[in-house]
Amino acid sequence: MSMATAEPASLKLVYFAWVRERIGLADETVTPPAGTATIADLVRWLKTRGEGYELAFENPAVVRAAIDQTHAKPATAITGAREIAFFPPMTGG
Amino acid sequence: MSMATAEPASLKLVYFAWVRERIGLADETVTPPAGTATIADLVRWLKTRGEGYELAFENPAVVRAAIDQTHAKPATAITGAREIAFFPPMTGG
Amino acid sequence: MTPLVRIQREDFDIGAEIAALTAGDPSIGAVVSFAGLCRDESGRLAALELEHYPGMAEAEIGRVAGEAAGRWPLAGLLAIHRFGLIKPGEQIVLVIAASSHRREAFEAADFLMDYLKTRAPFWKREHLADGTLGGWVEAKDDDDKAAERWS
Amino acid sequence: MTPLVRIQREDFDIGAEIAALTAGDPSIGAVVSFAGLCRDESGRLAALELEHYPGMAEAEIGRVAGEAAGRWPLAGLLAIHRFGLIKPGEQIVLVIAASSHRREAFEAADFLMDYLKTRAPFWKREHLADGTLGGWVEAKDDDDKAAERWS
Repeated sequence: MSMATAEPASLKLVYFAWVRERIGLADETVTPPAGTATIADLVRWLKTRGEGYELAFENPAVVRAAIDQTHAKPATAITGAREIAFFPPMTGG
Repeated sequence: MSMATAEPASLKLVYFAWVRERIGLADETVTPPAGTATIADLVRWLKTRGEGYELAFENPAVVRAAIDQTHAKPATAITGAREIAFFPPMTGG
Repeated sequence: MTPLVRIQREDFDIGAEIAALTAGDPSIGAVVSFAGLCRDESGRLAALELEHYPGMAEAEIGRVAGEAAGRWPLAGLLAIHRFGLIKPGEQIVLVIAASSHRREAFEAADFLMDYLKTRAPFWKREHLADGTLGGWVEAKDDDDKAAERWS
Repeated sequence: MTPLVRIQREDFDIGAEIAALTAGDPSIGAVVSFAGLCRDESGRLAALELEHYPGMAEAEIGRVAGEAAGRWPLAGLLAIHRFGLIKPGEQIVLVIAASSHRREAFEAADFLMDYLKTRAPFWKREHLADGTLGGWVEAKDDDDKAAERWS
Protein backbone atom coordinates (compact mmCIF):
# COMPACT_ATOMS: atom_id res chain seq x y z
CA MET A 1 0.00 0.00 0.00
CA SER A 2 1.40 3.39 -0.98
CA MET A 3 0.90 6.44 1.25
CA ALA A 4 -1.49 9.06 -0.15
CA THR A 5 1.09 11.81 0.21
CA ALA A 6 4.00 9.81 -1.16
CA GLU A 7 3.54 11.05 -4.68
CA PRO A 8 2.05 14.57 -5.03
CA ALA A 9 -1.02 14.36 -7.24
CA SER A 10 -2.19 17.09 -9.55
CA LEU A 11 -5.31 18.84 -8.35
CA LYS A 12 -7.83 21.17 -9.97
CA LEU A 13 -8.51 24.32 -7.97
CA VAL A 14 -11.53 26.54 -8.70
CA TYR A 15 -12.19 30.00 -7.28
CA PHE A 16 -15.38 32.06 -7.04
CA ALA A 17 -16.48 35.66 -6.43
CA TRP A 18 -13.86 37.83 -4.71
CA VAL A 19 -11.54 34.87 -4.13
CA ARG A 20 -11.44 34.43 -7.92
CA GLU A 21 -10.91 38.18 -8.44
CA ARG A 22 -8.09 38.48 -5.92
CA ILE A 23 -6.24 35.44 -7.22
CA GLY A 24 -6.93 36.53 -10.79
CA LEU A 25 -7.85 33.05 -11.97
CA ALA A 26 -11.13 31.12 -12.24
CA ASP A 27 -9.33 27.77 -12.05
CA GLU A 28 -5.92 26.17 -12.28
CA THR A 29 -4.28 22.77 -11.93
CA VAL A 30 -1.59 22.53 -9.27
CA THR A 31 0.65 19.94 -7.68
CA PRO A 32 0.87 20.73 -3.96
CA PRO A 33 4.05 19.68 -2.15
CA ALA A 34 4.21 16.35 -0.35
CA GLY A 35 2.73 16.60 3.14
CA THR A 36 -0.21 18.79 2.04
CA ALA A 37 -2.80 16.75 3.89
CA THR A 38 -5.70 19.11 4.68
CA ILE A 39 -7.54 22.16 3.34
CA ALA A 40 -5.62 24.28 5.88
CA ASP A 41 -2.30 22.88 4.61
CA LEU A 42 -3.34 23.69 1.05
CA VAL A 43 -4.26 27.28 1.98
CA ARG A 44 -0.89 27.75 3.74
CA TRP A 45 0.91 26.62 0.61
CA LEU A 46 -1.29 28.72 -1.74
CA LYS A 47 -0.48 31.85 0.31
CA THR A 48 3.21 31.42 -0.61
CA ARG A 49 2.39 31.58 -4.32
CA GLY A 50 2.00 35.36 -4.68
CA GLU A 51 0.32 38.56 -3.63
CA GLY A 52 -3.12 37.65 -5.09
CA TYR A 53 -3.24 34.43 -3.06
CA GLU A 54 -2.06 36.25 0.04
CA LEU A 55 -4.85 38.80 -0.39
CA ALA A 56 -7.49 36.14 -1.09
CA PHE A 57 -6.55 34.22 2.06
CA GLU A 58 -5.57 37.17 4.27
CA ASN A 59 -8.32 36.04 6.64
CA PRO A 60 -8.46 32.27 6.00
CA ALA A 61 -11.33 31.87 8.48
CA VAL A 62 -13.59 33.76 6.07
CA VAL A 63 -12.86 31.70 2.96
CA ARG A 64 -14.98 28.57 2.51
CA ALA A 65 -13.85 25.42 0.74
CA ALA A 66 -15.44 22.48 -1.02
CA ILE A 67 -13.86 19.16 -1.93
CA ASP A 68 -15.37 17.57 -5.03
CA GLN A 69 -18.40 19.86 -4.70
CA THR A 70 -19.08 19.11 -1.05
CA HIS A 71 -18.54 21.68 1.73
CA ALA A 72 -15.33 21.02 3.66
CA LYS A 73 -13.65 22.38 6.81
CA PRO A 74 -10.02 23.53 7.22
CA ALA A 75 -9.18 20.23 8.94
CA THR A 76 -10.76 18.07 6.23
CA ALA A 77 -8.28 15.74 4.51
CA ILE A 78 -7.80 16.36 0.81
CA THR A 79 -6.63 12.82 0.09
CA GLY A 80 -8.06 11.62 -3.22
CA ALA A 81 -9.65 14.97 -4.06
CA ARG A 82 -10.06 15.79 -7.75
CA GLU A 83 -11.40 19.35 -7.46
CA ILE A 84 -11.08 21.78 -4.59
CA ALA A 85 -12.98 25.08 -4.57
CA PHE A 86 -12.41 28.25 -2.53
CA PHE A 87 -15.07 30.94 -2.20
CA PRO A 88 -16.52 33.60 0.12
CA PRO A 89 -19.52 32.86 2.38
CA MET A 90 -22.51 32.14 0.15
CA THR A 91 -25.04 34.86 -0.57
CA GLY A 92 -27.58 33.07 -2.74
CA GLY A 93 -31.30 32.73 -2.21
CA MET B 1 -82.26 57.01 30.07
CA SER B 2 -84.23 53.86 29.24
CA MET B 3 -82.88 50.46 30.15
CA ALA B 4 -81.78 48.38 27.19
CA THR B 5 -83.96 45.45 28.20
CA ALA B 6 -87.05 47.56 29.01
CA GLU B 7 -88.61 47.08 25.59
CA PRO B 8 -87.85 43.81 23.77
CA ALA B 9 -86.42 44.63 20.34
CA SER B 10 -86.80 42.50 17.25
CA LEU B 11 -83.63 40.71 16.28
CA LYS B 12 -82.46 38.91 13.15
CA LEU B 13 -81.01 35.48 13.81
CA VAL B 14 -78.95 33.61 11.20
CA TYR B 15 -77.87 29.98 11.32
CA PHE B 16 -75.14 28.09 9.46
CA ALA B 17 -74.08 24.52 8.69
CA TRP B 18 -75.57 21.88 11.03
CA VAL B 19 -77.05 24.53 13.33
CA ARG B 20 -79.09 25.71 10.31
CA GLU B 21 -80.03 22.14 9.40
CA ARG B 22 -81.14 21.17 12.91
CA ILE B 23 -83.22 24.31 13.39
CA GLY B 24 -84.55 24.00 9.84
CA LEU B 25 -84.16 27.70 9.09
CA ALA B 26 -81.40 29.82 7.55
CA ASP B 27 -82.65 32.95 9.31
CA GLU B 28 -85.59 34.36 11.23
CA THR B 29 -86.59 37.52 13.04
CA VAL B 30 -87.49 37.08 16.71
CA THR B 31 -88.43 39.18 19.72
CA PRO B 32 -86.73 37.64 22.76
CA PRO B 33 -88.44 38.11 26.14
CA ALA B 34 -87.45 41.03 28.37
CA GLY B 35 -84.38 40.14 30.43
CA THR B 36 -82.59 38.40 27.55
CA ALA B 37 -79.28 40.16 28.15
CA THR B 38 -76.53 37.87 26.82
CA ILE B 39 -75.85 35.27 24.15
CA ALA B 40 -76.27 32.58 26.83
CA ASP B 41 -79.70 34.02 27.78
CA LEU B 42 -80.71 34.00 24.12
CA VAL B 43 -79.64 30.35 23.71
CA ARG B 44 -81.61 29.35 26.83
CA TRP B 45 -84.72 30.97 25.39
CA LEU B 46 -84.20 29.52 21.90
CA LYS B 47 -83.99 26.00 23.38
CA THR B 48 -87.60 26.40 24.62
CA ARG B 49 -88.84 27.02 21.09
CA GLY B 50 -88.92 23.44 19.84
CA GLU B 51 -87.13 20.20 19.18
CA GLY B 52 -84.91 21.55 16.38
CA TYR B 53 -83.55 24.30 18.62
CA GLU B 54 -83.05 21.85 21.45
CA LEU B 55 -81.05 19.58 19.13
CA ALA B 56 -79.00 22.47 17.71
CA PHE B 57 -78.04 23.67 21.18
CA GLU B 58 -77.90 20.28 22.94
CA ASN B 59 -74.26 21.06 23.72
CA PRO B 60 -74.26 24.89 23.87
CA ALA B 61 -70.48 24.96 24.51
CA VAL B 62 -69.92 23.70 20.96
CA VAL B 63 -72.05 26.31 19.15
CA ARG B 64 -70.30 29.58 18.29
CA ALA B 65 -72.01 32.95 18.04
CA ALA B 66 -71.40 36.27 16.34
CA ILE B 67 -73.05 39.61 17.08
CA ASP B 68 -73.28 41.86 14.03
CA GLN B 69 -70.65 39.72 12.26
CA THR B 70 -68.12 39.76 15.10
CA HIS B 71 -67.30 36.67 17.18
CA ALA B 72 -68.98 36.76 20.61
CA LYS B 73 -68.84 34.68 23.80
CA PRO B 74 -71.80 33.29 25.82
CA ALA B 75 -71.43 36.13 28.33
CA THR B 76 -71.36 38.87 25.67
CA ALA B 77 -74.24 41.37 26.01
CA ILE B 78 -76.62 41.45 23.06
CA THR B 79 -77.80 45.00 23.77
CA GLY B 80 -78.26 46.90 20.55
CA ALA B 81 -77.50 43.90 18.35
CA ARG B 82 -79.13 43.84 14.90
CA GLU B 83 -78.00 40.38 13.73
CA ILE B 84 -76.91 37.42 15.79
CA ALA B 85 -75.49 34.30 14.17
CA PHE B 86 -75.09 30.76 15.51
CA PHE B 87 -72.83 28.20 13.87
CA PRO B 88 -70.54 25.20 14.52
CA PRO B 89 -66.77 25.64 14.98
CA MET B 90 -65.33 26.96 11.73
CA THR B 91 -63.68 24.59 9.26
CA GLY B 92 -62.53 26.92 6.51
CA GLY B 93 -59.06 27.35 5.07
CA MET C 1 -50.65 48.80 3.03
CA THR C 2 -54.28 47.66 3.00
CA PRO C 3 -54.74 43.88 2.85
CA LEU C 4 -56.84 42.56 -0.02
CA VAL C 5 -59.62 40.11 0.86
CA ARG C 6 -61.84 38.35 -1.64
CA ILE C 7 -64.59 35.80 -0.99
CA GLN C 8 -65.64 34.22 -4.26
CA ARG C 9 -67.14 31.17 -5.94
CA GLU C 10 -64.67 31.35 -8.86
CA ASP C 11 -61.23 29.75 -8.95
CA PHE C 12 -58.09 31.93 -8.73
CA ASP C 13 -54.74 32.07 -10.54
CA ILE C 14 -51.84 32.04 -8.06
CA GLY C 15 -49.25 33.31 -10.54
CA ALA C 16 -51.45 36.21 -11.64
CA GLU C 17 -52.27 37.13 -8.02
CA ILE C 18 -48.58 37.13 -7.02
CA ALA C 19 -47.70 39.25 -10.07
CA ALA C 20 -50.48 41.75 -9.32
CA LEU C 21 -49.58 42.00 -5.62
CA THR C 22 -45.88 42.62 -6.23
CA ALA C 23 -46.00 44.69 -9.44
CA GLY C 24 -44.31 48.07 -9.25
CA ASP C 25 -42.84 47.71 -5.76
CA PRO C 26 -39.07 47.12 -6.01
CA SER C 27 -38.75 47.09 -2.21
CA ILE C 28 -40.20 43.56 -2.21
CA GLY C 29 -37.61 40.82 -1.78
CA ALA C 30 -39.76 37.95 -0.54
CA VAL C 31 -43.15 36.55 -1.52
CA VAL C 32 -44.74 33.62 0.28
CA SER C 33 -47.92 32.02 -1.03
CA PHE C 34 -50.07 29.38 0.59
CA ALA C 35 -52.69 27.53 -1.40
CA GLY C 36 -55.13 25.13 0.23
CA LEU C 37 -56.43 22.38 -2.07
CA CYS C 38 -59.31 19.94 -1.81
CA ARG C 39 -57.97 16.45 -1.07
CA ASP C 40 -59.79 13.30 -2.22
CA GLU C 41 -59.14 11.53 1.11
CA SER C 42 -57.86 8.37 -0.60
CA GLY C 43 -60.75 8.40 -3.07
CA ARG C 44 -63.50 8.70 -0.43
CA LEU C 45 -64.43 12.25 -1.47
CA ALA C 46 -66.23 13.50 -4.60
CA ALA C 47 -66.23 17.14 -3.48
CA LEU C 48 -66.29 19.55 -0.57
CA GLU C 49 -69.15 21.99 -0.25
CA LEU C 50 -68.14 25.23 1.43
CA GLU C 51 -70.83 27.24 3.19
CA HIS C 52 -69.92 30.69 4.47
CA TYR C 53 -71.39 33.67 6.30
CA PRO C 54 -71.46 36.43 3.66
CA GLY C 55 -70.34 39.76 5.06
CA MET C 56 -68.79 38.32 8.19
CA ALA C 57 -66.36 36.22 6.10
CA GLU C 58 -64.92 39.36 4.46
CA ALA C 59 -65.01 41.31 7.74
CA GLU C 60 -63.34 38.63 9.86
CA ILE C 61 -60.59 37.80 7.36
CA GLY C 62 -60.07 41.55 6.92
CA ARG C 63 -59.65 41.98 10.69
CA VAL C 64 -57.10 39.18 10.95
CA ALA C 65 -55.24 40.37 7.83
CA GLY C 66 -55.14 43.86 9.35
CA GLU C 67 -53.64 42.40 12.51
CA ALA C 68 -50.95 40.65 10.41
CA ALA C 69 -50.23 43.93 8.61
CA GLY C 70 -49.76 45.64 11.97
CA ARG C 71 -47.53 42.90 13.28
CA TRP C 72 -45.12 42.48 10.36
CA PRO C 73 -43.74 45.10 7.94
CA LEU C 74 -45.48 43.89 4.79
CA ALA C 75 -45.56 45.39 1.32
CA GLY C 76 -48.59 43.34 0.30
CA LEU C 77 -51.06 40.88 1.80
CA LEU C 78 -53.86 39.03 0.01
CA ALA C 79 -56.40 36.43 1.08
CA ILE C 80 -58.89 34.71 -1.23
CA HIS C 81 -61.38 32.14 0.08
CA ARG C 82 -63.74 30.26 -2.21
CA PHE C 83 -67.20 28.92 -1.39
CA GLY C 84 -69.51 26.48 -3.15
CA LEU C 85 -68.72 23.02 -4.49
CA ILE C 86 -65.00 22.28 -4.84
CA LYS C 87 -63.61 19.04 -6.27
CA PRO C 88 -60.44 17.17 -5.28
CA GLY C 89 -57.36 18.87 -6.72
CA GLU C 90 -59.13 22.23 -6.92
CA GLN C 91 -58.03 25.27 -4.96
CA ILE C 92 -59.96 26.43 -1.87
CA VAL C 93 -57.93 29.21 -0.29
CA LEU C 94 -54.98 31.45 -1.13
CA VAL C 95 -52.82 33.66 1.07
CA ILE C 96 -49.95 35.75 -0.29
CA ALA C 97 -47.60 37.85 1.86
CA ALA C 98 -44.93 40.10 0.32
CA SER C 99 -42.19 41.92 2.23
CA SER C 100 -38.57 43.03 2.01
CA HIS C 101 -37.24 39.95 3.81
CA ARG C 102 -38.32 36.35 3.99
CA ARG C 103 -38.90 35.92 7.72
CA GLU C 104 -41.85 38.32 7.91
CA ALA C 105 -43.41 37.00 4.68
CA PHE C 106 -43.31 33.42 6.00
CA GLU C 107 -44.63 34.36 9.42
CA ALA C 108 -47.45 36.59 8.15
CA ALA C 109 -48.70 33.93 5.70
CA ASP C 110 -48.47 31.20 8.36
CA PHE C 111 -50.29 33.40 10.93
CA LEU C 112 -53.05 34.37 8.52
CA MET C 113 -53.66 30.73 7.55
CA ASP C 114 -53.84 29.58 11.17
CA TYR C 115 -56.45 32.25 11.91
CA LEU C 116 -58.38 31.60 8.71
CA LYS C 117 -58.76 27.97 9.83
CA THR C 118 -60.12 28.84 13.25
CA ARG C 119 -61.89 32.22 12.88
CA ALA C 120 -63.15 32.64 9.30
CA PRO C 121 -66.86 31.69 9.14
CA PHE C 122 -66.66 28.83 6.63
CA TRP C 123 -67.95 25.29 7.05
CA LYS C 124 -67.02 22.29 4.95
CA ARG C 125 -69.38 19.45 4.15
CA GLU C 126 -68.31 16.27 2.41
CA HIS C 127 -69.86 14.90 -0.75
CA LEU C 128 -68.84 11.27 -0.99
CA ALA C 129 -67.56 9.35 -4.00
CA ASP C 130 -70.47 6.87 -3.68
CA GLY C 131 -72.90 9.70 -4.49
CA THR C 132 -74.19 10.26 -0.97
CA LEU C 133 -73.98 13.40 1.10
CA GLY C 134 -71.41 13.07 3.88
CA GLY C 135 -71.21 14.92 7.18
CA TRP C 136 -69.90 18.32 8.17
CA VAL C 137 -66.15 18.34 8.65
CA GLU C 138 -65.28 18.61 12.34
CA ALA C 139 -62.97 21.34 13.58
CA LYS C 140 -59.52 20.11 14.59
CA ASP C 141 -57.93 20.72 17.99
CA ASP C 142 -54.64 20.98 16.07
CA ASP C 143 -55.93 24.07 14.29
CA ASP C 144 -56.83 25.75 17.58
CA LYS C 145 -53.39 24.92 18.92
CA ALA C 146 -51.75 26.27 15.78
CA ALA C 147 -53.63 29.55 16.13
CA GLU C 148 -52.63 29.78 19.81
CA ARG C 149 -48.95 29.85 18.79
CA TRP C 150 -49.36 33.49 17.82
CA SER C 151 -50.95 34.86 21.01
CA MET D 1 -40.79 11.69 -3.80
CA THR D 2 -37.64 13.02 -5.50
CA PRO D 3 -37.11 16.78 -5.11
CA LEU D 4 -36.73 18.74 -8.34
CA VAL D 5 -33.77 21.14 -8.54
CA ARG D 6 -33.07 23.47 -11.43
CA ILE D 7 -30.24 25.99 -11.80
CA GLN D 8 -30.95 28.26 -14.74
CA ARG D 9 -30.37 31.66 -16.30
CA GLU D 10 -34.01 31.94 -17.48
CA ASP D 11 -36.90 33.32 -15.45
CA PHE D 12 -39.59 30.97 -14.08
CA ASP D 13 -43.39 31.02 -13.87
CA ILE D 14 -44.57 30.37 -10.30
CA GLY D 15 -48.13 29.50 -11.28
CA ALA D 16 -47.00 27.00 -13.91
CA GLU D 17 -44.48 25.41 -11.51
CA ILE D 18 -47.11 25.01 -8.76
CA ALA D 19 -49.55 23.50 -11.26
CA ALA D 20 -46.94 21.05 -12.59
CA LEU D 21 -45.80 20.01 -9.10
CA THR D 22 -49.31 19.32 -7.80
CA ALA D 23 -51.00 17.95 -10.96
CA GLY D 24 -52.55 14.52 -10.60
CA ASP D 25 -51.97 14.09 -6.87
CA PRO D 26 -55.29 14.48 -5.00
CA SER D 27 -53.57 13.74 -1.66
CA ILE D 28 -52.12 17.28 -1.72
CA GLY D 29 -53.95 19.72 0.55
CA ALA D 30 -51.31 22.41 1.03
CA VAL D 31 -48.85 24.16 -1.26
CA VAL D 32 -46.38 26.76 0.00
CA SER D 33 -44.26 28.76 -2.41
CA PHE D 34 -41.43 31.14 -1.65
CA ALA D 35 -40.12 33.50 -4.31
CA GLY D 36 -37.07 35.66 -3.73
CA LEU D 37 -37.01 38.88 -5.77
CA CYS D 38 -34.26 41.38 -6.56
CA ARG D 39 -34.82 44.59 -4.53
CA ASP D 40 -33.70 47.98 -5.82
CA GLU D 41 -32.42 49.02 -2.34
CA SER D 42 -34.23 52.38 -2.47
CA GLY D 43 -33.06 53.03 -6.03
CA ARG D 44 -29.35 52.34 -5.32
CA LEU D 45 -29.29 49.14 -7.38
CA ALA D 46 -29.43 48.65 -11.16
CA ALA D 47 -29.07 44.87 -10.97
CA LEU D 48 -27.64 41.92 -9.08
CA GLU D 49 -25.18 39.62 -10.78
CA LEU D 50 -25.35 36.06 -9.52
CA GLU D 51 -22.28 33.90 -9.84
CA HIS D 52 -22.56 30.21 -9.01
CA TYR D 53 -20.54 27.02 -8.86
CA PRO D 54 -22.01 24.84 -11.62
CA GLY D 55 -22.43 21.25 -10.56
CA MET D 56 -22.04 21.95 -6.86
CA ALA D 57 -25.07 24.28 -6.91
CA GLU D 58 -27.33 21.46 -8.14
CA ALA D 59 -25.67 18.89 -5.88
CA GLU D 60 -25.83 21.00 -2.70
CA ILE D 61 -29.44 22.14 -3.18
CA GLY D 62 -30.33 18.54 -4.04
CA ARG D 63 -28.74 17.34 -0.79
CA VAL D 64 -30.63 19.87 1.33
CA ALA D 65 -33.90 19.24 -0.53
CA GLY D 66 -33.40 15.52 0.06
CA GLU D 67 -32.95 16.23 3.77
CA ALA D 68 -36.23 18.19 3.78
CA ALA D 69 -37.98 15.32 1.99
CA GLY D 70 -36.73 12.96 4.68
CA ARG D 71 -37.80 15.22 7.49
CA TRP D 72 -41.36 16.09 6.40
CA PRO D 73 -43.93 13.92 4.58
CA LEU D 74 -44.01 15.84 1.30
CA ALA D 75 -45.83 15.08 -1.95
CA GLY D 76 -43.65 17.47 -3.94
CA LEU D 77 -40.61 19.71 -3.48
CA LEU D 78 -39.06 22.03 -6.05
CA ALA D 79 -36.18 24.52 -5.95
CA ILE D 80 -35.16 26.80 -8.82
CA HIS D 81 -32.22 29.19 -8.50
CA ARG D 82 -31.30 31.61 -11.25
CA PHE D 83 -27.84 32.96 -12.10
CA GLY D 84 -26.64 35.84 -14.28
CA LEU D 85 -27.81 39.44 -14.28
CA ILE D 86 -31.12 40.02 -12.50
CA LYS D 87 -32.86 43.40 -12.31
CA PRO D 88 -34.96 44.84 -9.46
CA GLY D 89 -38.42 43.31 -9.40
CA GLU D 90 -37.21 40.16 -11.16
CA GLN D 91 -37.29 36.73 -9.57
CA ILE D 92 -34.12 35.07 -8.25
CA VAL D 93 -35.18 31.93 -6.44
CA LEU D 94 -38.26 29.74 -6.05
CA VAL D 95 -39.09 27.02 -3.55
CA ILE D 96 -42.36 25.09 -3.61
CA ALA D 97 -43.37 22.47 -1.03
CA ALA D 98 -46.57 20.43 -1.36
CA SER D 99 -48.03 18.11 1.26
CA SER D 100 -51.29 16.86 2.74
CA HIS D 101 -51.32 19.43 5.54
CA ARG D 102 -50.10 22.98 5.86
CA ARG D 103 -47.65 22.69 8.76
CA GLU D 104 -45.17 20.48 6.90
CA ALA D 105 -45.44 22.49 3.66
CA PHE D 106 -44.65 25.73 5.53
CA GLU D 107 -41.79 24.19 7.50
CA ALA D 108 -40.17 22.43 4.53
CA ALA D 109 -40.24 25.60 2.39
CA ASP D 110 -38.90 27.70 5.26
CA PHE D 111 -36.15 25.15 6.00
CA LEU D 112 -35.08 24.84 2.37
CA MET D 113 -34.87 28.64 1.97
CA ASP D 114 -32.77 29.03 5.13
CA TYR D 115 -30.32 26.43 3.86
CA LEU D 116 -30.29 27.81 0.33
CA LYS D 117 -29.19 31.15 1.78
CA THR D 118 -26.28 29.70 3.74
CA ARG D 119 -25.17 26.58 1.84
CA ALA D 120 -25.96 26.97 -1.87
CA PRO D 121 -22.82 28.12 -3.74
CA PHE D 122 -24.13 31.40 -5.16
CA TRP D 123 -22.61 34.85 -4.76
CA LYS D 124 -24.32 38.18 -5.42
CA ARG D 125 -22.56 41.25 -6.73
CA GLU D 126 -24.20 44.64 -6.97
CA HIS D 127 -24.43 46.71 -10.14
CA LEU D 128 -25.22 50.24 -9.07
CA ALA D 129 -27.78 52.64 -10.52
CA ASP D 130 -25.00 55.16 -11.26
CA GLY D 131 -23.51 52.71 -13.78
CA THR D 132 -20.60 51.55 -11.63
CA LEU D 133 -19.88 48.04 -10.43
CA GLY D 134 -20.60 47.67 -6.70
CA GLY D 135 -19.16 45.18 -4.26
CA TRP D 136 -19.96 41.57 -3.44
CA VAL D 137 -22.93 41.24 -1.09
CA GLU D 138 -21.76 40.20 2.37
CA ALA D 139 -23.26 37.16 4.06
CA LYS D 140 -25.58 37.97 6.94
CA ASP D 141 -25.23 36.58 10.45
CA ASP D 142 -29.03 36.53 10.52
CA ASP D 143 -29.03 33.94 7.76
CA ASP D 144 -26.66 31.69 9.69
CA LYS D 145 -28.85 32.04 12.76
CA ALA D 146 -31.95 31.25 10.72
CA ALA D 147 -30.35 28.07 9.39
CA GLU D 148 -29.31 27.05 12.93
CA ARG D 149 -32.99 26.98 13.97
CA TRP D 150 -33.36 23.64 12.20
CA SER D 151 -30.46 21.76 13.78
